[in-house]
Amino acid sequence: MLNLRLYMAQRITALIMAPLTLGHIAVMIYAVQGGLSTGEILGRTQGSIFWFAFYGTFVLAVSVHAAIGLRVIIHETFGMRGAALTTLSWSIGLVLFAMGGRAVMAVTGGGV
Amino acid sequence: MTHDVDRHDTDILILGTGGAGLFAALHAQQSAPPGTKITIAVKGLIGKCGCTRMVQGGYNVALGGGDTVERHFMDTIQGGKWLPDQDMAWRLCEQAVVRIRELENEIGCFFDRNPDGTLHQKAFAGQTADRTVHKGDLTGIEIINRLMEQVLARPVEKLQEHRAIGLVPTKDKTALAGVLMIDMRTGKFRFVRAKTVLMATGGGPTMYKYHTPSGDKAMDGLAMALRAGLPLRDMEMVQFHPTGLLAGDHSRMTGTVLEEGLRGAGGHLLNGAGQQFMFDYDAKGERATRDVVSRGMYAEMRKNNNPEQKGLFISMAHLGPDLVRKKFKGMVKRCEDSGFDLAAGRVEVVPTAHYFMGGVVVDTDTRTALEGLYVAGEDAGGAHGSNRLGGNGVANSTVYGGIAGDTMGTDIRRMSALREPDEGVLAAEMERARRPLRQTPALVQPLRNRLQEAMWEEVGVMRTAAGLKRGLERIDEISAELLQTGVSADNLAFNLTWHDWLNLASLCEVSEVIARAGLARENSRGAHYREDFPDEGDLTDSYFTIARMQGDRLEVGREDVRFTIVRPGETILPDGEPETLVAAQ
Amino acid sequence: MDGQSQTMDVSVWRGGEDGDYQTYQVPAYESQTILDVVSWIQQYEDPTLTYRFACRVGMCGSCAMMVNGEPRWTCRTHVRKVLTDGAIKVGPLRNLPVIKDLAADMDPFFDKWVAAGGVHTPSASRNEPIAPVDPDGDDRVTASAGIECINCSVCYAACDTVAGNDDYLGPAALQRAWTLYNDTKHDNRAGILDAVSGTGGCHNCHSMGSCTFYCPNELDPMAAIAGLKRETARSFFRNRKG
Amino acid sequence: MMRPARAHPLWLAFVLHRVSGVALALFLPLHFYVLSLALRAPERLDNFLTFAELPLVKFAEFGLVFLLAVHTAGGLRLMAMEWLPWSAPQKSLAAGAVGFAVLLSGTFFLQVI
Ligand SMILES: Cc1cc2nc3c(=O)[nH]c(=O)nc-3n(C[C@H](O)[C@H](O)[C@H](O)COP(=O)(O)OP(=O)(O)OC[C@H]3O[C@@H](n4cnc5c(N)ncnc54)[C@H](O)[C@@H]3O)c2cc1C
Ligand code: HEM
Ligand code: SF4
Ligand code: F3S
Ligand code: FES
Repeated sequence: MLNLRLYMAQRITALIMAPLTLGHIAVMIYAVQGGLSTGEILGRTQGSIFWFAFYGTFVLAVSVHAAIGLRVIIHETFGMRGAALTTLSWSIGLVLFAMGGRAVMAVTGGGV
Repeated sequence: MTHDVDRHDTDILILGTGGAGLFAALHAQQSAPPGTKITIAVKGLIGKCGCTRMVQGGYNVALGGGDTVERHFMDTIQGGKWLPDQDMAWRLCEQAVVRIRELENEIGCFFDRNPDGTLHQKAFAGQTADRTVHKGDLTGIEIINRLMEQVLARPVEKLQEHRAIGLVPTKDKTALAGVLMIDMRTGKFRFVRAKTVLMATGGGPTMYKYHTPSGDKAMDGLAMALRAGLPLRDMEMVQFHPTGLLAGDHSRMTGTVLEEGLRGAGGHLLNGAGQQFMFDYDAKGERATRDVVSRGMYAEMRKNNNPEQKGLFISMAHLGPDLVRKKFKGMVKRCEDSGFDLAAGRVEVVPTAHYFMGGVVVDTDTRTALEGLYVAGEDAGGAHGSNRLGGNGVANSTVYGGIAGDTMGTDIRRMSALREPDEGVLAAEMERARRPLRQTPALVQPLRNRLQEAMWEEVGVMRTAAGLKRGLERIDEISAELLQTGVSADNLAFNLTWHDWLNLASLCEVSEVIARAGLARENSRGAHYREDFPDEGDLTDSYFTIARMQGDRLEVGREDVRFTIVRPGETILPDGEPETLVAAQ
Repeated sequence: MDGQSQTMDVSVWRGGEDGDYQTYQVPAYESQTILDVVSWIQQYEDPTLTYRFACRVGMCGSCAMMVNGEPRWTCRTHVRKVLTDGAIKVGPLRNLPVIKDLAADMDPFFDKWVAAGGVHTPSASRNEPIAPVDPDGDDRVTASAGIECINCSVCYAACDTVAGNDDYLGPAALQRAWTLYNDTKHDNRAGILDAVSGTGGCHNCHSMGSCTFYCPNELDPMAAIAGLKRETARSFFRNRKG
Repeated sequence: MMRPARAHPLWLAFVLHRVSGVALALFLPLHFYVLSLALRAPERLDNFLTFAELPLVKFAEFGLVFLLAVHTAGGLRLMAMEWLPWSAPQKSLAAGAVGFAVLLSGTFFLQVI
């Protein structure tokens, strides 16, 4: 259930996410090692355009990437196809994007 | 009684998907008027069954570098011991040049190259030039896979796992009306009418204990032609390949070919005592031609009185196991898969029935005596005479298959209507196939084993009048028993045992012809060797045998070879041409 | 080992899609393949058993079956290699419709072969000379890597993507497409990239490598498919640019 | 019908990639949800973070980082194989990817406890 365009979308988003996830893991290791509290973390991220772009890009990419990935799995395991499959894939992507978007706003938004 | 039979019409019907059948389908498509319906029916899956796919060594074609069509032709005539139909042999050599270009340029085959990019060619025993084009030692797979794709991709009607069982003529018997088949998957009869029919079911002498051809081969085509009253020529000519694998009676691997190159590269044939023996029989030793080595081996096997050991051994180890492993990778792996060590050990071998030179009498356009019936490939007789050169088999099937396609495409323009079959013959053919279904079921395989023993012992590599007669009696007995042997009719869908029965029926019919033709030839030529007539006879008085049914009786006669291009003792090569262009090994 | 006196338990699939296994006692011999075992059952024990073979030496690719759950060419599979506790289980090839017993319908496999563009399109005719080809040239070497495929469908049966995705063209067909793509004689190389870029195309492959793992001829369809992905991706960017 | 026994390294790598992908896709919304709590109810987030100190939860987090790392590394391996013009020995690369993931998540794990 993957044609060239879906494939490219999945691979490109994967490439985008690769440095982002590695960066995120590095930050987490640093944070845990440094014993940063939640407040401290949020203090550094909130209001930062950099972190907004960082996590925003990630959320955008992961919504596309995971939606396509799950689409394939759903097709291969349950045999779903056609409009139903497309609708479901879009829904997954949109839900992820909405939830992710809220999270990004929470973490990097203007602060409380 | 009218049986349950599905009736089906087409314009051009092709039986078989070897080199001949597939090429015919492509050429018919190119030459027939638009809208012509082409149907290809085959006993197995398209392209997967048949012997062309099993071609190892390669394809003979004169492509310059000193080699010429004339030289190829002379080798073919001399190899066939002056028995070939010269016009057929000429057309074979000449058209092979076109066909190889077609295979490479239009069909897309990969053939091995020299470092300079030209086609690599090598020489089989019996050739005076490096002439054999090949793809490693899997040439047939390459040719058939590419042809198969072309046919699969075209609007040709495909009747797979449809076995032809009878040629049904018109009521006045002057022309062919159609072909009766069994749709093997359902077990139902299907009668296909066609304006032209190509029979390209390949020979395949599997009535011998040891044989190389694929499992679908049972001489059905020649048996059908015989029943239809067509004349068959050179029917005593069965080629044995010296090195068939011997893996036991219960194994289908037994009889399969270990490639010719093993002997060419310096492999030794050893007897039970571990000694080389071929030099006792021929100055070229293991490198002599197939017929000579096969006879040497057969003689040596007869000397052996160890009941435990039936065959002889091929040994390569003295060349260095690593080298053997590298040079003959495919063969070494194949032997290994079957439990033998070709590189470092010995592998038991035995001469194995390989190719059938005899076949239906045709003209150089593949037409037969029966209007509407064409025959090409191994089913057609004439091109090879008493012996086929290695590499001429696949050249023959592809060349004449293409010609048959062109001829049918042209001939069909003057055939306006389908012909009505003789319903009596149709019913009789169905009855014949149904016969075992009314008998008490019993095992078929033991009978086949018995036929194979009889043919190997009495009608095999070396023959005598007494042996051939014994052989005929044994064949007779087996045929009679077969008629009493039943097959359960509970489920005819894909019923292999029913088809085993039908296979054996074809094999019995053709075996009798081989033995009778063998009796009729009272000299030794090429593949046919009479211990009681060991001389080749006067070449200028060469004759070939012709067998046909006259009513219920099989008649075998002789006909003089017509030297239409070259006479024995002469050559068409220009003066001063060297005898051979192949560097001595 | 004194073969004759020993037997093995062979369970064989009988019937169509909804068939079942039936067990036979088959005598063991020294040199014996799975095809020999199946043949023995049909020839001496149960004449109604259906299976398919032709060449019996690994050239025709019509004898593939599931042996103990793995796809194999049965004519070249020695019993010794697969016998476990004196038993063997033989079933029809996976991922294809069952016609009867051990014979599968290979049509879908070949339909996809053609659909993947697996047919040579000539760039020259029989009236032209045979063009030289450098046997060591990159294109030829790449194309040659997959040329010896015998279309046995073993890889097709091994692939879980095929199992889950009806449209997926499968490893053998895609490998053939890759061969043609690298064949400089082929006239429609761009057409191949189109043919393998649809819903069932090469992009569905998850590189699980079962095709390469099981191919009896030691071919590497996985690498061939990766090649197609690379070339299609490259053409994707090229087309974007203009 | 029968399922083939095909536990060879590359197939296991595929399963790992798929399982990690699904697990991530299931976990991520949860993760997002927790984070968005930061906006509306920071105290609940803190509660959550305390909860996150529990060993079991830590172990789960280790698992998640492992999944992310293994999936990323595996994905990069796949793309390298698909797009780079060499075909390195795939098995070693697959093993390498897993090894890398274990290393990374191991580091993380050691940091957390
Ligand atoms: C192991 C081996 C190696 C060989 N190596 C070489 C070589 O190196 N060089 C060379 O030149 N020649 C070689 N030959 C010979 C060569 O393969 C054949 O001469 C040639 O290919 C025959 O082609 P064909 O089309 O006539 O028959 P085949 O290729 O045998 O095709 C016959 C077709 O007819 C079908 N058929 C049979 N009976 C029926 C029926 N009743 N109804 C419907 N269909 C039927 C078969 O299933 C098959 O599809 C070799 C042969 C063998 C067996
Ligand atoms: C961060 C870097 C990532 C990379 C490099 C990456 C890479 C890939 C690649 C190449 C595939 C295709 C696998 C295939 O076709 O078999 C894939 C599949 C998938 N990915 Fe990711 N991915 C990443 C992150 C994620 C994340 C964060 C998620 C979760 C939300 C995710 C979920 C999935 C899913 C569900 C699949 C489908 C798996 C399958 O088809 O078997 N990926 N990933
Ligand atoms: S790639 Fe290998 S397994 Fe697949 S069809 Fe070809 S030969 Fe068979
Ligand atoms: S097994 Fe299937 S998923 Fe791809 S690598 Fe081979 S085709
Ligand atoms: S019978 Fe031909 S490959 Fe096994």
